Amino acid sequence: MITAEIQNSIVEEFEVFDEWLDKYEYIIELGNELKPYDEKHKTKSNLISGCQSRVWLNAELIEGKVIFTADSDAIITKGIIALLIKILSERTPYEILNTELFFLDKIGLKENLSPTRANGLVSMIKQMKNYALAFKTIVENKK
Amino acid sequence: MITAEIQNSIVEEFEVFDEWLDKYEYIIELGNELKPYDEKHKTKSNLISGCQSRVWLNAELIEGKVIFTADSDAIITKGIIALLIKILSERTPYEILNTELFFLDKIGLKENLSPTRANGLVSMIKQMKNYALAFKTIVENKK
Amino acid sequence: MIDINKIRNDFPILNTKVYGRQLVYLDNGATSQKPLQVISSVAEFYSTINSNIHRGVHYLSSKATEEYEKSREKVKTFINAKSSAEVIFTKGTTDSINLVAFSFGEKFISEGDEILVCETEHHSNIVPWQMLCERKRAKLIKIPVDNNTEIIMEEYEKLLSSKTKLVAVAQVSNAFGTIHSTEKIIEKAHKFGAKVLIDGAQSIQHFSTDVQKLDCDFYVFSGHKIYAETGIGVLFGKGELLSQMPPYQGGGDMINSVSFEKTEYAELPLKFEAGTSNYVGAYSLLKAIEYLENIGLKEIAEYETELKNYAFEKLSTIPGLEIIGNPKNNSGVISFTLKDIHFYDAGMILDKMGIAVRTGTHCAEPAMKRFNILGTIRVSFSFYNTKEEIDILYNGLLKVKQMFE
Amino acid sequence: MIDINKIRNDFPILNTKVYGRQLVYLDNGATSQKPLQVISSVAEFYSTINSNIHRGVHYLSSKATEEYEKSREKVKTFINAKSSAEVIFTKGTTDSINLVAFSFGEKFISEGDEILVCETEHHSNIVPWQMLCERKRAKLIKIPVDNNTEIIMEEYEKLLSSKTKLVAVAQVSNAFGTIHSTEKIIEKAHKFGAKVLIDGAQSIQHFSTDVQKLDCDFYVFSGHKIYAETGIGVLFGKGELLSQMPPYQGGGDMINSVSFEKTEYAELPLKFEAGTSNYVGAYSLLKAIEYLENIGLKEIAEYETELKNYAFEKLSTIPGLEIIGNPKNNSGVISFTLKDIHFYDAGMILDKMGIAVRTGTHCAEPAMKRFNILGTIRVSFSFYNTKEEIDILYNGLLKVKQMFE
Ligand SMILES: Cc1ncc(COP(=O)(O)O)c(C=O)c1O
Ligand SMILES: Cc1ncc(COP(=O)(O)O)c(C=O)c1O
Repeated sequence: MITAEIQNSIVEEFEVFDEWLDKYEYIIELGNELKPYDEKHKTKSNLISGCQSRVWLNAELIEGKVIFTADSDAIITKGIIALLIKILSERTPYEILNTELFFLDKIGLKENLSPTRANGLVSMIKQMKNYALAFKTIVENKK
Repeated sequence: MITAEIQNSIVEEFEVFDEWLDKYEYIIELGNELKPYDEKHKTKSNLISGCQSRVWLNAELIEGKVIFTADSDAIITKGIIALLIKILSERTPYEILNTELFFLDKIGLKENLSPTRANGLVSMIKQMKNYALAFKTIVENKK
Repeated sequence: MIDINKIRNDFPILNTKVYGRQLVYLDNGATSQKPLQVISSVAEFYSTINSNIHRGVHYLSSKATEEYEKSREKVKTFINAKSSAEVIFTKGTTDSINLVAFSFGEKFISEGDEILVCETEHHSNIVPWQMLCERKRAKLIKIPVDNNTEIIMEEYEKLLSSKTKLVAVAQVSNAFGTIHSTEKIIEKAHKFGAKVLIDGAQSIQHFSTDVQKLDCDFYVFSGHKIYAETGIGVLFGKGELLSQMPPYQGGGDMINSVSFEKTEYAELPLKFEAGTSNYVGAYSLLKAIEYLENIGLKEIAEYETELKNYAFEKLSTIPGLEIIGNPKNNSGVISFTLKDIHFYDAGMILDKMGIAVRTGTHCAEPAMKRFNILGTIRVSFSFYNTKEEIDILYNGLLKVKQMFE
Repeated sequence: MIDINKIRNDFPILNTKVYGRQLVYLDNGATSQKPLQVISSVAEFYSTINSNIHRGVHYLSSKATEEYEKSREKVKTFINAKSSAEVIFTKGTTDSINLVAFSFGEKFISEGDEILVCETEHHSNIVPWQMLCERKRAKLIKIPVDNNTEIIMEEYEKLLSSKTKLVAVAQVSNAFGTIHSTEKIIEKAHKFGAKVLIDGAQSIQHFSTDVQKLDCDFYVFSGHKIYAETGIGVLFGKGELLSQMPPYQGGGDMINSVSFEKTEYAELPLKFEAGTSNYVGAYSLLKAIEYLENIGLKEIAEYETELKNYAFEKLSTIPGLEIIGNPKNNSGVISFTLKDIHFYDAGMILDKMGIAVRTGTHCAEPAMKRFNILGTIRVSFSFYNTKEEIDILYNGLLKVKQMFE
């Protein structure tokens, strides 16, 4: 499935909620279900500090695909991380770099990506793209 | 005549003018008629610098009375100086210190004494009172 | 007695709906909302007498200057300064502190000198001193607080010495609302010849201020936290001290005469007001203080204390909610954590219920570190808040707990 | 084409009567009047989304921050900076220059270095450099102007050397309206590795600005002169330069992390924005620029030039009136003396006729000294002025002459 399709399916999932709190209830659920993050990857270099919540992001290149794992101390942040990983993990660097993230806007949660909210997510996405760029170079040099 | 009476007579004089420009026309006249200021008193220590116009003020104590002479490079300032001298010159230090200047307010020219207008007149009046105070001490010590 | 309905009508923003819910604004420590009396006075000023001050011979300029100086006079009375020349208009608290750090620092701080700062201060009352100490090779020392967030007097006294040149303390801590014993702190500092700067950013709006009674050497606050516009603040300094200090910024209006050979600086207060002052901001401060005086500082303090006590009681009943600081010695602010719930999560959910609180470190990271936390949830009050709003907050917090447990 | 009636309706203050006469406001160089679009936007902001920026997780804070950053983005486009991180919000021109003088000075100026400043600059572009030179034992050198008030290029070139670290020049002189050849000045300075600060306080509102084309290292201006509120200003600096410079003020928002042991400063632009920024002022600047763009910068420049030319022609016919500077190379300002009439006298009488002009030294005493005068009468234009107003000024000046002759 291409990344746009996953995003569309997320948007559909969120369409059932009229109430803000219900949306967040669901995000919290996603946050609680996020695949555990390997404690050994909770390094300082993997830390992305927002003023409000902290985010750890790890990336590995396995068979041409980037595997992202991530964690946060705030559950709402974790919930959104879960969505981002669903969309961007296990993809080629090329796919990642070409993905435009529109789903948060469509489900009315754009504010979570506002640079002014300082939850670390904007930096996290930037960082994901940076990883993709770095891995792309590696992949291309191998050819 | 006490200083309040002179002020009242000035106020009366100004009552004939309805027009601002006429008032100023008269002040300009007074400025042009101001008794010439002795050039040798144009010293730095007699200079009161406003941002806008410069004022020189000289004071002498003659037979218990303070004689003020003054000058300015701006004629409107000179006109108001003429009025101030009419009221405050040739008076005892005691009289000067006890004079409350109300005439400018009454003839609607209070703005000329606003500290914000920076024509030097506020400082000039302060300086006149300072002279009176200093001379008062001299007079009293003589007794 | 406060007429709360009348007051709430004065603040148009209080009727705002966010996410379809009635706004409950409990972030007054960050900035206050503005009454119509301030908002429309400013619009009126721009529509009738706006003109640059101190500069022209013309009518508008003179009018605008008058209002500016009236504001200075009003601030002087409001804080009971000796003279209006002791009231300097700045951009805000941060600007005021930086002014002192530079100017007092240039004149009075040299290598080896010591500056004492309470460890729970706002960054604006730490970083300028750090920068000064770095420039002058002086030493910045923190005054410790106890588990109640109160300054430990014995420790403070031990830190004082003839090396101490300045002590900087908030009258009320923005992180926890703690009311520090500023009078005692000042008295003790003066015994060693040290000067004291009081950061009034979180006190000026809550109870009346008397800088002569306090005997502080500097007192600073921000207009935007006391119902005036953003971009205006005040530095009070004792006249004999300010006159010895060199200017901070250079430019128009702070000089007597300028030449490439020699520039002479103006007298106080102008010496410290370089460039076009925010005279409209100052005017808004005049209007804001007039507004407060109309309601009555005493009435405001009483009502706000009642609100705060109510909130303390109510919030204390929530299991897992831990308030940091001593409710009895507290003003305007309640800062707390929720067991096992991240402040960011709590803030996000409260926001969705229309409740605006502040979460995080409150620009006081060392304060958080002192209590081994990453941040708190902070609610901060104004006299336009109500007990009903505190009930909404209370229910909101219960909802938060339910969602995360 | 400018629709002058529509425009004048946008500025409520233009209908003011002073001393019973219609106000003729020709003191735009000191400060500009504000259109309703700015005045009511600010009132609206305070009534609907006011909240401290960068700090909360709540809705209002997020909205307010968005507008603040939108303003930064708008300024970036308006002056064509490379990145919005190069746009720092300050209190005004004077604040911006002092920021550079301190911060650039700390990093790049040492004993024996030289700073060149045009001799007709505003005090705000002289005194901060004087203070810096005093602190660092550097040398402040004046760049002379010719009898037309224009910088003498050959003399300027002679002053440049490897010792020159900074050149500070106004794009348009506030005292005489002279348009300096900033592109040439910058090019020549760069050959010696010197940086150039352009004071845009009197140009930003009159013609369009392109900092990349100019290739200046710093560009500064005040919001209040470009139809925005007082208390907001801009410092543009080239990113690579600003990032090397240490912070100016310390406090909230300009840090990444604070501890008593070690404080880490934030990235650009926040590094230079300590404390609560005047975010409402910034918003008013956004609205002001939008307003100007709606009218059209080109249209404004054309209309103002037409006005200025008309005024030059008209005033030149008055006997004894001497204009200082070259009408062909001039923007927004006409500065003149009247033979045997003191500028203060003239200003007072014009004022009584409702005409607001500025008289005196215009915060540029060295400029006055250069021309052996104590001051001038300065009229300065905006696109809301009209030829009829210039006629009123003309008649006013004739009346002045009649009264003093
Ligand atoms: C050329 C110039 N530079 C600097 C300034 C100072 O600007 P501000 O007073 O807004 O800081 C002015 C305005 O007075 C000016 O005209
Ligand atoms: C105690 C205290 N000091 C200083 C500040 C800084 O004030 P400002 O951001 O208005 O400069 C604040 C407010 O944030 C504060 O609460």
